[in-house]
Amino acid sequence: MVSVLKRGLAIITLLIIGYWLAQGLAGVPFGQDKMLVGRYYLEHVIEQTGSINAVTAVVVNYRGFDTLGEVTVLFIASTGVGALLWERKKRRTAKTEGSIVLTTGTRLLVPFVMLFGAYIFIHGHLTPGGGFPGGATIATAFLLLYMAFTMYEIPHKAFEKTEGIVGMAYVIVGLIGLAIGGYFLYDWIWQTWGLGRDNVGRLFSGGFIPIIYTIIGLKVGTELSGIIDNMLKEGVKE
Amino acid sequence: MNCVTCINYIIIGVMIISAILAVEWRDLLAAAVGMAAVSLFASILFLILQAPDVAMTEAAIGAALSGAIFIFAIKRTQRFETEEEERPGWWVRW
Amino acid sequence: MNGQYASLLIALPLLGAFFVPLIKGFGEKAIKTYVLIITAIQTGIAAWVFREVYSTGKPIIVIAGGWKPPVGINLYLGHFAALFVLIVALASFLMAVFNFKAIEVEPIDKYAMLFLLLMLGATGMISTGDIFNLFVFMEITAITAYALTAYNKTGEAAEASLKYIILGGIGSSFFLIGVALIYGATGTLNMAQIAQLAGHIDPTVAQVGLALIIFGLAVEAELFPLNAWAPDAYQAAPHPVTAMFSAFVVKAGLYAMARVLYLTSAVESWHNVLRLLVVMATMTVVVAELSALRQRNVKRMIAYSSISQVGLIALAFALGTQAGVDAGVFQMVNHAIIKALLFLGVGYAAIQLGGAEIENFRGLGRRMPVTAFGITVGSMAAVGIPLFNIFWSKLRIILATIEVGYTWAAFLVLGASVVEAVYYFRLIHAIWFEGDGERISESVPLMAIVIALVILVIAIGIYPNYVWSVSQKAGSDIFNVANYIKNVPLMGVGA
Amino acid sequence: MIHISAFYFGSIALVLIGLYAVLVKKNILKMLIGLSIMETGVNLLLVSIGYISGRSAPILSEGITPDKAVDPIPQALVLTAIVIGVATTAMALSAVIVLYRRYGTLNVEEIRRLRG
Repeated sequence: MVSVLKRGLAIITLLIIGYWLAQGLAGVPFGQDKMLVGRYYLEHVIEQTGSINAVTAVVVNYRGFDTLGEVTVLFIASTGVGALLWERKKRRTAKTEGSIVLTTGTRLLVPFVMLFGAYIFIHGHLTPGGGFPGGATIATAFLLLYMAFTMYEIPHKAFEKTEGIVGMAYVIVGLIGLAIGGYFLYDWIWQTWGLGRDNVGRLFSGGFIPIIYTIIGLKVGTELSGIIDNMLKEGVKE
Repeated sequence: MNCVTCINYIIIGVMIISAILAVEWRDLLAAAVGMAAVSLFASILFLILQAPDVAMTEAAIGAALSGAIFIFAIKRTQRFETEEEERPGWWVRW
Repeated sequence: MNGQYASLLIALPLLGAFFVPLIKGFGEKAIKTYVLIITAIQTGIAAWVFREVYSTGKPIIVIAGGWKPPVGINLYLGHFAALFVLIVALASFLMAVFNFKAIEVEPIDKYAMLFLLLMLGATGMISTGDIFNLFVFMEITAITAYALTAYNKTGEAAEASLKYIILGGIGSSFFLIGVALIYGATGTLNMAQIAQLAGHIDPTVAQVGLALIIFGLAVEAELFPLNAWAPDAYQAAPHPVTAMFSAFVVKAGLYAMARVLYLTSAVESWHNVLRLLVVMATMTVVVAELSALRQRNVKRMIAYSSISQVGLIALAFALGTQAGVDAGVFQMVNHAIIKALLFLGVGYAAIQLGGAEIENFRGLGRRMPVTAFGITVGSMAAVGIPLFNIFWSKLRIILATIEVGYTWAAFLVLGASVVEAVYYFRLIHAIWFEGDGERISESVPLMAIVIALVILVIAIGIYPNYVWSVSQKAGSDIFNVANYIKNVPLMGVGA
Repeated sequence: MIHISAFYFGSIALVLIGLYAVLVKKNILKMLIGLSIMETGVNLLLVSIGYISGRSAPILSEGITPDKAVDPIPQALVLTAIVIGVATTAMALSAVIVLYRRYGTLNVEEIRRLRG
């Protein structure tokens, strides 16, 4: 009885909050053109960054600082998961091997899934996608391996080092921009060197976007697989 | 009302229903799947709202991977909610 | 040197953190020393920025990617940011020294990364000039804080961390809805441009959006309905991390709140939002002081005291006057020093005595005289006794409240001081007049830090003018929005 | 009565359902599921704010000129927000695993009781 009352109270509170939010949202009409900075991006994106996917250009180039932060967040998550689930010795505890369909399918699919992931992040400036879904796809390949084979483990030492090196590579690309162009995260490949100017719409264009997305893809892939690895293994007593 | 808006309404409706189910199911495994379903429907809506990048990311990260780590966590803890009287607000108490 | 090099403030901790996996094999000492070196370099850069900003009187605008503000993201290192970036770096450096004694739980390499990234998050939150970038840095701070809270891996730590995660998740969702509303109404995310366009925003949208942003930031700033995580987290986190939470993580949240609030002061419904903040701040002070009275754990007690003082700062910011903001900044500086000192002392004593319950502290005056002296000075200063630094900032806050006509708020500050006096003197009594024990040898570098902080406390207490003038400059940096807009080189997109 | 679009309605509904789970449920994993649903709702809200009727995705190929594309900024923001959301979730779940190892339950009331 009391529980029903409390539930009711919670629902009423939530409805009040919802009404209040709706009141605010009513002042921001749906489907209308509210762009200000957005229009600038759309108008100048090809000439300024060489990417035809405006979202990618905004993510990597115009608002690259956010993306650096975002990569850091994922790095923190993987570090934090590693710190909390740390054991001196860890082992996988799965007992049943995957079915024959799963194991054979995994053997066949893993290379292609990884290839597809790499394709997604390398073509981030041309097609939808980019480093984050690409990296996630690569992590999915490792997830498949984990589910199919009870004994499989990623090479964590190498993965951890890759995480660090790739992260540093991102910052160093930014610092090269600082040295060459005078601004942190400056797109020196496109703006200073002008590489790929006559190539817009094809793979070799877009300034440093493919480089950064490759970095992000590798980083996201290794970090998410690290998280999966930490989640799946349990500590053993010596 | 043409058919395209129809589809919007249907997807939004199904999404809300699966959200409610995800919250109400006592089997946490089912709830995690429900949560992944919400993400999946949301990613279809992103596609309808002309955001293919977001749709891909949401499907790959929001639905697949976060669902997967939820399931791993459930595997390492317990699968069912214990039935007891519900008292709100553990996290506001000092 | 070119002002753009101030971006090293962000780049260095990042590089430092990403480098840790490569030196993982060299053992615990090496990693701790490495963290110490990185924080020392960071302090150097921050000191350079501070000198640059205060000698030229002009803010340093770091433009990321070479895109002029509304298009790209800029960092705004004005008087306030320069001061607090220095405090963040300095506090991290001191706590990096403390790490040698305080951190024994494995894995140290992960701790080192999280430690550096917590510093990065707070630095970014303080210096950013873009509202979504603020969200990203807030999340960096928050997620490192979650991880560090649970780092000891005890049940309490995990519970505190989960409490923090739940509240932080609600807060960040609210913050993001607020950002979405403001973006929908203005079409931009740059703070200076939002300030420029603030007068044209629909008042309802602005009110809802601002209130949501304030709610979201209130989790980091430990204001009333959303601060239940704070005492648990303070108690359960490793000691250096507790000191960092209190010294600058809260401050970053408060600053972000004040900045967003004052930038939108042209909004019609602004005073409603201010009133909301006044209510939240008052509740924070009252609830925290009353809870502090019945604590037996010293670390938790100081945590409540920290929350209540944060409430005072928020109250000062919510007055909406120049005097209030200045007083708030002054209190922030003093509070950072005091809480670094107190948590350092209490943490060190807790390590040596095997617990932070008040019973453990009996006879501390005979067993660890220097630490006990530091804790005593910190407590007396926190109460607001003349000759110590908090006295001046509390006085300024009282003057500011009276100026606005909130006489009850002045009494609130006084009442809070009385309650603080009660529990702090209980602690001092336990330290000096109860119990007995063997002398324990104290670590020399830590005691040097304690003495240095004590000298700082007393120096500001006797001669507050320099810090007060710095705080006034920092305060006008927040309050004077027209100046802020003028300083950011906005290119003419739209508007 | 306020008239808002179906997309706004859907996203607000998700936020509220998630908030309900966080407020009322006692199982900590359920709370985290609620949090995750809330984040999805917020992301949906951001994207729908950037949508402009009748325009296509901001990929400027094959005759899509700038005035035929929707706003790219909210989409970029949502990309960031999704990744941050999964990071928080992973962090929280590992804390849950630690908690379960210490107390053997996920019920927050019981954990409070065990702590005393």
